[in-house]
Parts: sequence; structure tokens; C-alpha cells
Amino acid sequence: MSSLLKVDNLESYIGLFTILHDVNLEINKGEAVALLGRNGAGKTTFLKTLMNLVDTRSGSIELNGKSLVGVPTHKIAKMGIGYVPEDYGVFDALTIEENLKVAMWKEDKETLERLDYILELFPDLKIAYKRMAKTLSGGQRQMLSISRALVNKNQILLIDEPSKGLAPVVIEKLAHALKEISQNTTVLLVEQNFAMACAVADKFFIISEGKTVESGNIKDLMQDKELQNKHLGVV
Amino acid sequence: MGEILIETKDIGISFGGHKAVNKVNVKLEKGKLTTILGPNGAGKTTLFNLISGLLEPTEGQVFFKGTDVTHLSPLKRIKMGMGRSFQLTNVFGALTAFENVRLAMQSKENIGFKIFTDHRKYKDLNKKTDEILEKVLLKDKKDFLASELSHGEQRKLELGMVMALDPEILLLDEPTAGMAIEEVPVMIDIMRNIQNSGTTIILIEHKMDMVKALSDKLIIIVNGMFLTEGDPETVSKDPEVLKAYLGGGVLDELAVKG
Amino acid sequence: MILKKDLSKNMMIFLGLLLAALLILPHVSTLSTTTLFSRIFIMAIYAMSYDILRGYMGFINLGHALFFGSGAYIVGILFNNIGNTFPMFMLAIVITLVYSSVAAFIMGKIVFRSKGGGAASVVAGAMTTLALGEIVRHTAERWRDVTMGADGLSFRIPPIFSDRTMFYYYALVFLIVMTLVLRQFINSPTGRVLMSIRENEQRAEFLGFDTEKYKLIGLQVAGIASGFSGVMFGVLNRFVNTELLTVQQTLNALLMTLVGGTGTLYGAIIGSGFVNIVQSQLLNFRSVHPIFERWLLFFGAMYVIVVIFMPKGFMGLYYSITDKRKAKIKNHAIKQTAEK
Amino acid sequence: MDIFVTLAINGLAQGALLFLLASGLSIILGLMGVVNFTHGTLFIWGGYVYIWIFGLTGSFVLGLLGAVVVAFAMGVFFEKFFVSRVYGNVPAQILITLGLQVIFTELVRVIWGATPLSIGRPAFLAGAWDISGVVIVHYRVFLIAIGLVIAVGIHLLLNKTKIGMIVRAGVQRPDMVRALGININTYFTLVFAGGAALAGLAGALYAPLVGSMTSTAGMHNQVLAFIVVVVGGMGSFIGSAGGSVILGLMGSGVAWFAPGLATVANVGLMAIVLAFKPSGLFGLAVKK
Amino acid sequence: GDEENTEEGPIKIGGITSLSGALQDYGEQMQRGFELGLEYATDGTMEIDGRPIEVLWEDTATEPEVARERALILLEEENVDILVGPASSADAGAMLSLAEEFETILMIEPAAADSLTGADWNRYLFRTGRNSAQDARAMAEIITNANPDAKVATLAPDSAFGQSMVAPFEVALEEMGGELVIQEFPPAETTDFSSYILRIREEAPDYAYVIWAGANNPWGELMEHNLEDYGIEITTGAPEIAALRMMDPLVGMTGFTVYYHSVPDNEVNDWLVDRHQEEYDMPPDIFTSGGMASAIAIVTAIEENGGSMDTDELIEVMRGMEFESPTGTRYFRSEDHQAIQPLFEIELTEEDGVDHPVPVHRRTIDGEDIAPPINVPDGAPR
Ligand SMILES: Nc1ncnc2c1ncn2[C@@H]1O[C@H](COP(=O)(O)OP(=O)(O)OP(=O)(O)O)[C@@H](O)[C@H]1O
Ligand SMILES: Nc1ncnc2c1ncn2[C@@H]1O[C@H](COP(=O)(O)OP(=O)(O)OP(=O)(O)O)[C@@H](O)[C@H]1O
Ligand SMILES: [Mg+2]
Ligand SMILES: [Mg+2]
Repeated sequence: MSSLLKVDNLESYIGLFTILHDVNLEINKGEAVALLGRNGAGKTTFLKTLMNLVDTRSGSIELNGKSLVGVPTHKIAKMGIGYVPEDYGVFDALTIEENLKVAMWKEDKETLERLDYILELFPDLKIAYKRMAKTLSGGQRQMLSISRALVNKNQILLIDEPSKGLAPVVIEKLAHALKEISQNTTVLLVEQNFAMACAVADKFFIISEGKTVESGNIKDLMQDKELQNKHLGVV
Repeated sequence: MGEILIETKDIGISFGGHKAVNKVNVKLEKGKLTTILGPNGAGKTTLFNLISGLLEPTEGQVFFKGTDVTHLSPLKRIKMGMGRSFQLTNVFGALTAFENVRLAMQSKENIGFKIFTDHRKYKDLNKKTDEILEKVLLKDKKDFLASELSHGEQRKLELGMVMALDPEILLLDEPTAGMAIEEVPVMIDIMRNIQNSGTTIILIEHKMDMVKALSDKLIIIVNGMFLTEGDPETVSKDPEVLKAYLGGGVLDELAVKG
Repeated sequence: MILKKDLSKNMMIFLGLLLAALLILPHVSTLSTTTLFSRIFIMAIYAMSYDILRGYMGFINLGHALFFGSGAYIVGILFNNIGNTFPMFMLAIVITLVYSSVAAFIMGKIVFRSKGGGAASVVAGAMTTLALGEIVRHTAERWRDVTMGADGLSFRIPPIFSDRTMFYYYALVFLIVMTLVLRQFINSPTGRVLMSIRENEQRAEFLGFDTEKYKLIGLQVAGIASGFSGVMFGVLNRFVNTELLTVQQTLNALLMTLVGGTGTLYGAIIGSGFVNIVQSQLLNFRSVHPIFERWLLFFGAMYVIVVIFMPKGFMGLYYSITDKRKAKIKNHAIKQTAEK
Repeated sequence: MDIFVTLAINGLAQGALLFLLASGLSIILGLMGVVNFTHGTLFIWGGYVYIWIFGLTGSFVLGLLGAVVVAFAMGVFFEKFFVSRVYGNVPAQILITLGLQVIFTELVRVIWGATPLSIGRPAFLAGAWDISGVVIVHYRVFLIAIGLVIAVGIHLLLNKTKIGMIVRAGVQRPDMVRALGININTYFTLVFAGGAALAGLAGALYAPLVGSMTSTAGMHNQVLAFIVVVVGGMGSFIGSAGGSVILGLMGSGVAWFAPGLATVANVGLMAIVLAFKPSGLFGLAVKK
Repeated sequence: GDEENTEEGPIKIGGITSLSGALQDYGEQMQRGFELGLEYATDGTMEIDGRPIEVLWEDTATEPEVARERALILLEEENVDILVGPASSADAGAMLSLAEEFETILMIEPAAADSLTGADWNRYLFRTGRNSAQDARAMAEIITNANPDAKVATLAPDSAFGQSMVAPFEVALEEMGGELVIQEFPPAETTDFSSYILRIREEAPDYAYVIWAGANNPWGELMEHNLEDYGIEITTGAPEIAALRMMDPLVGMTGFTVYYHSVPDNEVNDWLVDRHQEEYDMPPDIFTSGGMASAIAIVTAIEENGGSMDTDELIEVMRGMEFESPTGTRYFRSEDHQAIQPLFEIELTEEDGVDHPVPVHRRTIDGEDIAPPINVPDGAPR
């Protein structure tokens, strides 16, 4: 398998704060990877750094061998990255339909098929299709945010805590869907819900204090209670 | 049944044609921890909004401590002893974590409109604020601006603020969404303590472990309508609840299969 | 006083020296410089009052000049119609106090009707206050018998104020007193609540603060301070016209606070000094080079430069230095949480 | 009776003029949320460029075109180098655009002098019909027509393309729009410049109407444009059109029935509308 | 008026007017006129009795506070002997008390508000320019001269300017036998005058006296509504050239003017027109003539005072003093220091090669006939 995303010695900062100190990771095509770590460890900041929403100080990020450092966000996205931010990033003043439309790169048959698939997955959105996004419930916002990242054909999906705020049934459905999607599209998942992470991912990385400290196969992590305890506090 | 703190009578609201909450009757008991469960978009947050006064119902009434508060402003209800947190993080971004909590404390202490005394003079207020920050694991970050906190940390701050408010009844809307799993037990502890100090808690939560560990009673809402209520064990086995909300617990299977 | 605690030793020394310098200034400078400084002091209070609204409440008031201009009118009309005596000045202060608080109350009741945040409501508030300010200006313009409209009302002042050097000291004392008062207000519990309202009004309400009342108080305090500075401005100029009630006059306050740094209170003082000195210097440069006959080009450029290169104003520059120190401590804290 | 017909027609024409004046601002303030104090300057630049080109070529159309092009270019310049740095920060927007306004208004004086320049109407639009006491001025009818064309055109542009929604989304969450692969900066620049061009067009059409252009005409007309947009409802282009017509007709009515109130009628209406319906008269009706 | 300064060094004149801002144009014209006036009055030497004249110009930016501050610099730092200006009445209002405080003469030109030589008068104020009341009386005189019991309507902007032009007109007209039947005050920024014009049309007066300054003007609409067909004659004061350019529709109208370069017939004006043409390649305008008048007045006064700059003496000399100007001889009325001056009845005519209607002289109205009422407050120290 060839490496899709490769990050070396990444250091990034917001204003006067250095948040990521030393992040290293490599993700191959077709993998589903979970990024784990405690609150404030720097997971979100890492995803934002990939999207160049947070500035890189040093180190390298490569997608398919092309450096992403300093590339404008919209160009990074167009390289085939779908991004679900932690705070949903829903456009309140637009309808659900418009939110999705804005996200679509083209409106060809394939995209529309994906749209159908999404609306099937989240029937809530279908019902509220013409409504302003600001009226959505917390969970519905999450659904919309995920949907927006799914309408395009991406190489890789960056998803920040998708299970947050979703009801168990929906999490289940989502996990299935992500699993399915990860057959064709690489998925990088930040999760606090360990079960969800395990259900979707094959590999994991753990970030602590702005550094990647552990990585490996997620099945091993499931077994390794000690490691879980050390970095995740899962009992 | 113990003393009823909050009661809704046929409460409902519709947005256009859509009935987000539909003739819901609930009784929330003093001293108990009640959890409201339901699928996404069921109307849980909307119910909170109706109870706390953020929205005015299109039908029905809300009673708080026996008084009809249906048309009272949120402010009046808060003054009567209601406190709530928000599902979408809602803190004062450009103020420090400390100031966020201190303000809640100030409100609780009812300092009133003092316009020419220094806020720093209220020493015990500051002390209590520190205590609360310690409880919600934010002691080290008290001088951080709220906007500089990570999402999980902001959730903790939000919790700290309502704790400082020390209301008689506390409405918590998914307080732990996005919090690290390691900290869930701490949160459970915090909530137990709050409850033990005599505060009634109403919780909206999707984390079933936590719900089961904490709740005295579950209320299930689906499609804006009351479905059922009861103790956690019974209700979580109710087939209808399983179907509408909990699903089949397939997640774990999936994970095992890889 | 808590002042002691807030200021580092260096700061105290600096302020002491500054005060000493200001005290001897009239004796070593020309009368026009003295007058320029009197104007700076008075405008500083006007700008500070604006900063309370803009910087601490997050409220853009485009009608703020109505307090300022009215203060000047009140004193002018009293002097002109009843007599230019000191008791009339005191009466003007009292009337301004009452007028400003009533006007602020009415303005607040209208503007604060609609709650909630977002750019749209900021603009709505700005436009409502603009309308109210314009209505007051038009009223003054129409009430020509008394106000003389745009041509302006010139009046005589009590002899006690007519010595410019003495007036300079009055203005300085006025500035110091008002700064302390406003500072105290900002640091009061009420002041803190205003800041929380700026950040998130709905949340403040759900913490149990009657936000509308707090905003009204904030607006009244700002209105009164602005009205007082208007009274002093009137006495300084011995002239008032409807120009003092225009949107431009409000925008001057906005400029001064932004130059100095919004939400810092003292920034307004620096801003007033900077803006007034720049304007006066640009006019002085006329004789240096004809390009300064088009001084407005440079004045306009100042607005642009400030916003682009000093978005947080002079105080922002100052704080960014102290912030670097704080950042270190915070960086440390980030690590610590992570370690736990 | 003939008086009322005259007043109604004049009111409508006045509405059309207001609409032209406000259309650019409606986009910039309503859609992008930018409090743009360069509007008045763009407006007078439009007028001066029109007079200048009309003087050179004698062509009405070339004059308008020149005004639009120059204003568009100024819009690009303003947005790219200045306004783009202050999105979401209303006070900074006010100041930076105010600074540009001061500079560019002064430049007008440097280039064309402070003296008002007079300009006639093109021959084919001069004159009026006098139908038994009802006076209908050709140029005003022309304004109504242009106003309609622009209203419909821009409305279609905003609603049949993604531009409108992308800009609205970008105002709220520029980072997220970028993360969806859209170069929001370009959209902002183009939309701002589009609004600027409309301001320039308004200036160019205004000059022949009042017969002159002066460097001080900007501020008042700018405030007027703000009033129209706010009364009509921010964010709704059609709302601005409605607001213009209402203000135009009200202007005629007030001038006839209560001329003493004419100076405060506009701001007064705005204050009342904002106090009772902060979203503007058409704020909700259009955006469902 | 500083004593030390009296005998040695140059005579310092502080010129303070609008060199930027709304009235920049007026200020610049006045500045040119003033400098040319000095040249004329000193025969090109720029000296009086061997003492050179130095003029220091300051810009009021057409803002009263700035005017005051700049005036203060002139008075205090530059120790000027006399101040001249400004263009805006508000700027002048802000400077009045300084003249008194520094005991220095302020020669007002061309600010026109009546109150400057009326209610707000103090002994240091002189005005070479005409005030609103003189305009008003000229207009009333012209109208009643043609039609002794004329019914008149006024159309003026709803501003200090408009009101201050109409109020004295009403008094003057009534006094001269006419009747002011309707006053219309559209907002200064009006672009649609139809309501106001229609109301005037309904009232059917003999004359409509239109007072308008500003870019948006009612001329076109007045013509469109065919007032002439309703027997209403439009009249106004012919303004500066830039504003005349907008008055094409009014060709044929009779009115008054303060100055137009081809109207007065005297040698001062001939000199001014030639010299101005030479220097600036265009004819002088209204405020150029005013500027020149004020320069001549100042030089005349100093010369008559034997070169002394003593303020009190100058005031004495100037009271009742006659001086030349491009519009003929003027004198300062001793009661209120207002220059009494002739104005002109003119007719607007089309002239080949000129891009605006040209005011043609019909009659000179004697200054005495249109002398404004004296409104100096009773107790004011003289
Ligand atoms: N704007 C900011 N300014 C300063 N520090 C920040 C800012 N945003 C985040 N941080 C700090 O960076 C660290 C990492 O934050 P980040 O949001 O990446 O954490 P996270 O791993 O996503 O946590 P969570 O699970 O709570 O979402 C935190 O300590 C936080 O305080
Ligand atoms: N203003 C509104 N207009 C129209 N529909 C609305 C409005 N507000 C809420 N809704 C709808 O009402 C329903 C209930 O929303 P609510 O936020 O109460 O859900 P919830 O139970 O809290 O869900 P979640 O678990 O996702 O937070 C949702 O379908 C939502 O889309
Ligand atoms: Mg995170
Ligand atoms: Mg919810």
C-alpha cells in the first residue's frame, strides 16, 4: 500500500501558543485510522493544521507526496479532503439544501447519487431539507456536517468526533456507513467514543501533549488495557 | 412521589407546521436525577427551552414550584432557582475561564447593581470560584481565555458555570458531549455531589453508561411526544425504546469483527 | 485604593513623571498648545465614554454625539440666555446629568428592544442610534431661535474659566477624576457583567443577569460622561453648533478609541492625544509643503493605517508585549494539563 | 387629482433612484455584512467619471460604462487590500472604509476640483410630458426602467447561482467555506466590486438627474442608502427594492402633506422600523 | 493688536478661511482675491509706509473647532495684527470671542450670517462682505420695483442658510409693499422638488424667489413644471460661476447679483478682471471680489491711521470709513461695522462661447437703499 498522508515532526501554533510539538504519522490509502487522546491533547488542532486553518511552524505534511504546508485551505480541500469540524461549522443562515449545495463541487450524476445515499442515511435532513440550518437540533447539525463532507468524492475524510451528540442508533448507522466508505476513501477519525473508534478504524494514533506518542493496530489497543489506561483513561 | 419541582401540562410548540414538542406532560421530582432520552431531533432541547423560558409554548403550561411560569421571562425563572447549560457550547469567549465562573458566582451572590465598588473586593467569591474550577479540572487553565480552551475543556467550563450558579434545579443539555472518556467518571462524581447537595438535576444525555449509572428515572421522548418513563433498567429494555433510540448494540459486534 | 495593586512600580513612576510634565506644560508652552491639550483632555473623556459602549459593551452607538453635543448646547444656552456665571455652569452640569440619563434611557429602551447577537443586530443597533442622533440634530437645527442651527451659538463664559491656563488645569483635573470614576465603573461588578454581555448576551441572561438593565446603566454612564465632556467642550470653545451632533462627531470618538485600543479605557486618552495632535500637525505642515494643503489625504490614511497595522491600537501594542510573558506561563499550563 | 398622480409618479421615480443608490450597498451590507462607508465615494466617483467621459465622447452609454468600470476597479482595490482584513469586525470596517472615503473624496477634489461640475441630460432623455398638468419627466421614467432591470437581474444572479449562498456562508464561517474547497476571497472581492460598480452606476445616473456632481454629495447619499437597506431588511435584495419604493413614495407624500417633517422623515421611519421590526420591513417575508 | 509689534517688523495679517472641506471653493476664491487686493491697494509693493505686509494663511477645514484653534495659533503664536476670513458663518461664530479676547480686528469675509454683525456683534468685528439681509433687501427692492404689490413665494433649503435668507426677505418685502404668500423649505438634499413646486403653483404668486446653493438644485424641475405658464416669474440671486453653470434653464430671468465680473463698471474691477485673467487664466468670481474688497479695506484703514496698527485707533478709523471695491465704493456703517455696498439687478442671458448664462447689468442698487437693519445688542461695549 502506498502512503497517502505523511506527517513528520509537525509543529504548529495559534497566536503565541505552540500547540503541536512533534506529530508524526503516516496513513496509507484505504485505511481507517482513529486519532485518540485526552481533552486538550491537540487532536482538533492537528486536523486544523492539515487544513491549514492553523499555522505550521515546522515539519512537513504530504498528501500523495505533495506538501500541504502553506497551501491555501481551499486548494487543500480540492485535493480531495473532506473535513468535519468539531463545532459542525454549519451555515446557520442557509437551508439544509443550500448547505449541501455549497459543499458540492459539481452537480453531476455521481454527486447526486451520493446525495441520495446521504439523505437515506440521515432521513432527518431530508425532512428538514428546505429549512434554515439554524433551526436544527444538535444531533442534526452533526449529521449535516458529516453529510457535507460526504457529498464529494474525496481521497480522505477528516472527521472530528462524529459521534458527539448523536443518539446510539444513529451512531450505529454512522459507524456502518463509515466502515463502508472507508473501503474507497481513507478515513481519519478523531473520537472519544472508544467503541465507535474501534468499530470504524483499523489503526490508531494517540496524541498527548501535542505529540504523537503511540500508534498501531486498533485491535491490539483493544486488548492492551494498560495502554488504554495510560493515554485514554478507559477503564 | 416526592415533591414536584417542575411540571408541564400538555406543553407544546410548533414551528410552522412542525410540532417539535407535542402535548408533553412530565413531572420532575425534587432531589431526583431525571434523564430525558430520545433520538436526535426528538424535541429534548426544545423541551428545555420551553421549561427555561427561551421559547414560549404555543400550547400548554409550565409550573415551577407550583407557580405557573409559562409566560415568565427566563430571567425570572432563573431568579426563582432554575439553571441550565447549553448543548452548543456557550461561554464568554474573550473572558478568562476564571471570570466566566466568577460571573456566575456573582450572579448567585446577588451583588446587584454595584457600579462603584471593585469586583476584586469580593474575596470569598474568588475563593469559591477557584474551588469550582478545581472540581471541573480546569484549575491550571483558569487564566486562559475561554476561546483558547479545547472543546472538551469548554464543556467543563460550562458545567462549572452552572455549578457556580447553584440553582435549585439544574437542566443539563448533554454536558459531557465531547468530553474525554477518562473524565466521564469524574463528571459522574461531580453530578452525584451536586445531587447530594440537594440540587435536582435534569439531564439530556446520549452516553448510556453514564445515564444508567446516574439516573433515578428516565423519560423517553420521540417525535416531540412523550413515549414512556420509568427506572433505567426497565426502560432501557423496552423494545420500543430499543428500536427508536438505542438500536441493537451492534457497535460492539462491529468492532470485534473489525 | 486598588489602583496601587494594579500598577507596577515602573508604571507608577511613569505616571508620576507624566503628571509632573503635564502640570508644568502650560508654563513652558504656547497658549495654543495649552489649548490643544485642554481639548485633548476633554475629547479623551468623550472617547472613553465611547469605549465603555464599544469596548466593554460591544455596542456601536452611531448617535453618541447627541450626548456630547447636547452637553455643549446646554451650557451654551444657559450662559447665553440666563447669564454666564459659575452657578449656571453647575446648573448646566446638573441638567446635563439629568438630560443624558433620560436620553440614554430612552435610547436604550428603543435600541435594546431587540436582543441577540450577530452582525445584523450590531448593524441594526448602529443604525437605530444613527437615526436617533440625526433626529436630535434635526431638532436642534429646527430650534433655530435658541440654537442658531448650523451657524452656531456663540456665547460668553464665566470669568473663572476665561483664563486658558487655569482652564487647562480644570480640564486636567476633570480628566483624572473622570478616568478614575470610569475605571472604577469598569472594574465594578456591573462593569464585569457588561463585558459578559458583550461576549454573549443570551448566556449572561441565563446566568441570571437582567441584561437590559445592565445595558441601560452602561449607556447612561457613558451618556453622562459624554455629556459632561460636551459641557467642558462648550466652555472651551465658547461656541456650539449642530456640527457637534453629527455622525462625524461620533465617528471621531470611534477613531480615537480604535487608535488607542478598544476595551482598554486608557487607550481612549492616548487616542485622543494622537488624533488631535496629528490633525493639528497636519494643518501646521501646510506651510512646510503644499502637499499638506490636501491634509485630508493624510488624515484619511491614518484611519487606514491604524486599522491595518495596529488593529488593537496603541494599548494593543503595549499589551502584546506583556502578553508574551503571560503566554509563557500559559504554554506551561497546556503541558501540565496534558500530563495529568 | 393631477397633483396626486404627479406625486405618485415622482415618488416611484424617486424610489427607483433610491434603489439604484442602495442596490450596491444592499449587496455589500446585506449580503456580506460589511458596513461600507466608501459607498458615497464610489457614488461620486461614478458621477465624476461619467461627466468626464461624457464630456470627452458625448456618449451617454460610454459614460455609464466608464463609471461602472472605474467603480468596479476601485471596489477590487478596496476589498483586496483593505476590507478583506476586517470581515466580521464592524467598527474596524467603519473606520477603514471611512479612511478610504476621506482619501478618495479628497482625490476627487484634487483631480476635478471642489467646484461642483454641472452636467445636462443626454438629448434623447431630456424633456418631459405634460399631460394636463401631470408632469412626467423622461429621465425619471428611464430611471424606473433601469431600476427594474437591475432589480430583476441581480435578483436572478443571486438566486439562480450559488454566489448568494456562498457569500452568505462565507460571512458566517469563512474557514469552513474554504475547507469545502471554495476560494471565498475571490467571491468576496467580486461581490464587493459588484456592489461598488452599482454605486458607481448610481452616481453616474444621479448626476444628469440633478444636473451636477459635487464632492460633498457622497455622505448624504450614503446615509440614504443605508436607510433604504435597513428599512427594507438587510440581506434581502428584493427587500431593498421594496424599501426604496416605500421611501420614495413616503418622500413625496411627506413633502406634500407635512413638509416640515421632510428632513427627518427618512431617519424617523428607519428608527420606527428598527424599533418594531429590527429585521426590516421585508426581512422575513422574502427569506423563508 | 500687540503694541510691541506696532512700529517695527512686517504687518501681519492672518488669513483664515476654508481651504479644505465643504466651502473650499469659496475660501480659495477669497484667498486669491485678498492677495490681489493687497497688490492693488499697495500698487504692487506689498508694503504700507515701508512696512511689508505678511499674510499667514490658515485652513479652517470648514469646521468651527478647527477654525478656532487655527485662529488661536495666528493670534497667539504669530501675533497677527488683524484677522480676515472665514467662509463659513459657523467658523466665524467660533472665532468671534477670540477677536474680543485678543483685542484684534476680525474682518469677516465672506461669511454672511446676519448675527455676526447683529446679535453676536462685538467691537472688533467688521464685515466687508454683504450679509443675508442685504441680499434680501436687494431682492425685495427689485421685485417691488417691477410690481409694487407683488405676491411672492420663496423656495429655500431647510437649513440655517435658507432660513436666514428668507426671514429678512419677508421683513423687507412687507416693508416695501409686497406680500410673501408662501414659504417652502425643502430639505437641502432634496432631489425631488415636485411637491414644493406644485404647492407654489397652487398658490399662484407673481414671483417665486428661489434661494438655492448646492449641487442638487430645483432649476430643472422648476422649468419642467412650467411655472411661467401659470404666470409665476422665477427670480433669484445669481451665484458664483460654478453654480451659474447649472442655471441654463433660467436664461431670461431677472434677479440680483452681488458680483459678476462683467457687471460692475469701475476701474478696480477692470484691474481685477485683467489681473486675475493674467494670473489664473479665468475671470474672477464672487468671492474673489469679496477678498479683494477686504484687502483694500484693510490697507485703506492702516494708511488712514498713519501706518499704525493700534487696534483701538483702527476701529475708530474704520467706523464710517469709505473704501473702494470691485463693486464700487463701500463704507463701514459705524453702528454695526457692516459694509454698506451696492448690489446689482441683472438679467440672465445666453452668450456665445460662455458655458453658463451670463448676468447682464440692468441697474445698480444703491447700498443705502438696501442697508440692513441694525441689530447690535444694546449694552455691547463699543
Ligand atoms: N485559540 C487558541 N488559543 C490558544 N490555545 C488554544 C487555542 N485553541 C486551542 N488551544 C489549546 O490547544 C490545546 C489543544 O486543543 P485542541 O482543541 O486541539 O484539543 P483536542 O485534543 O481537540 O481536545 P478536545 O478533546 O477537548 O476537543 C488545548 O490545550 C487548548 O487549550
Ligand atoms: N425554530 C425551529 N423551526 C423549525 N424547526 C425547529 C426549530 N427549532 C427546532 N426545530 C426542530 O424541532 C425538532 C426538535 O429539536 P431539538 O433541538 O429539541 O432536538 P433534540 O431532541 O434536542 O435533539 P438532539 O439530540 O439532536 O439535540 C428538531 O427536528 C428540530 O429540527
Ligand atoms: Mg477537539
Ligand atoms: Mg438537543
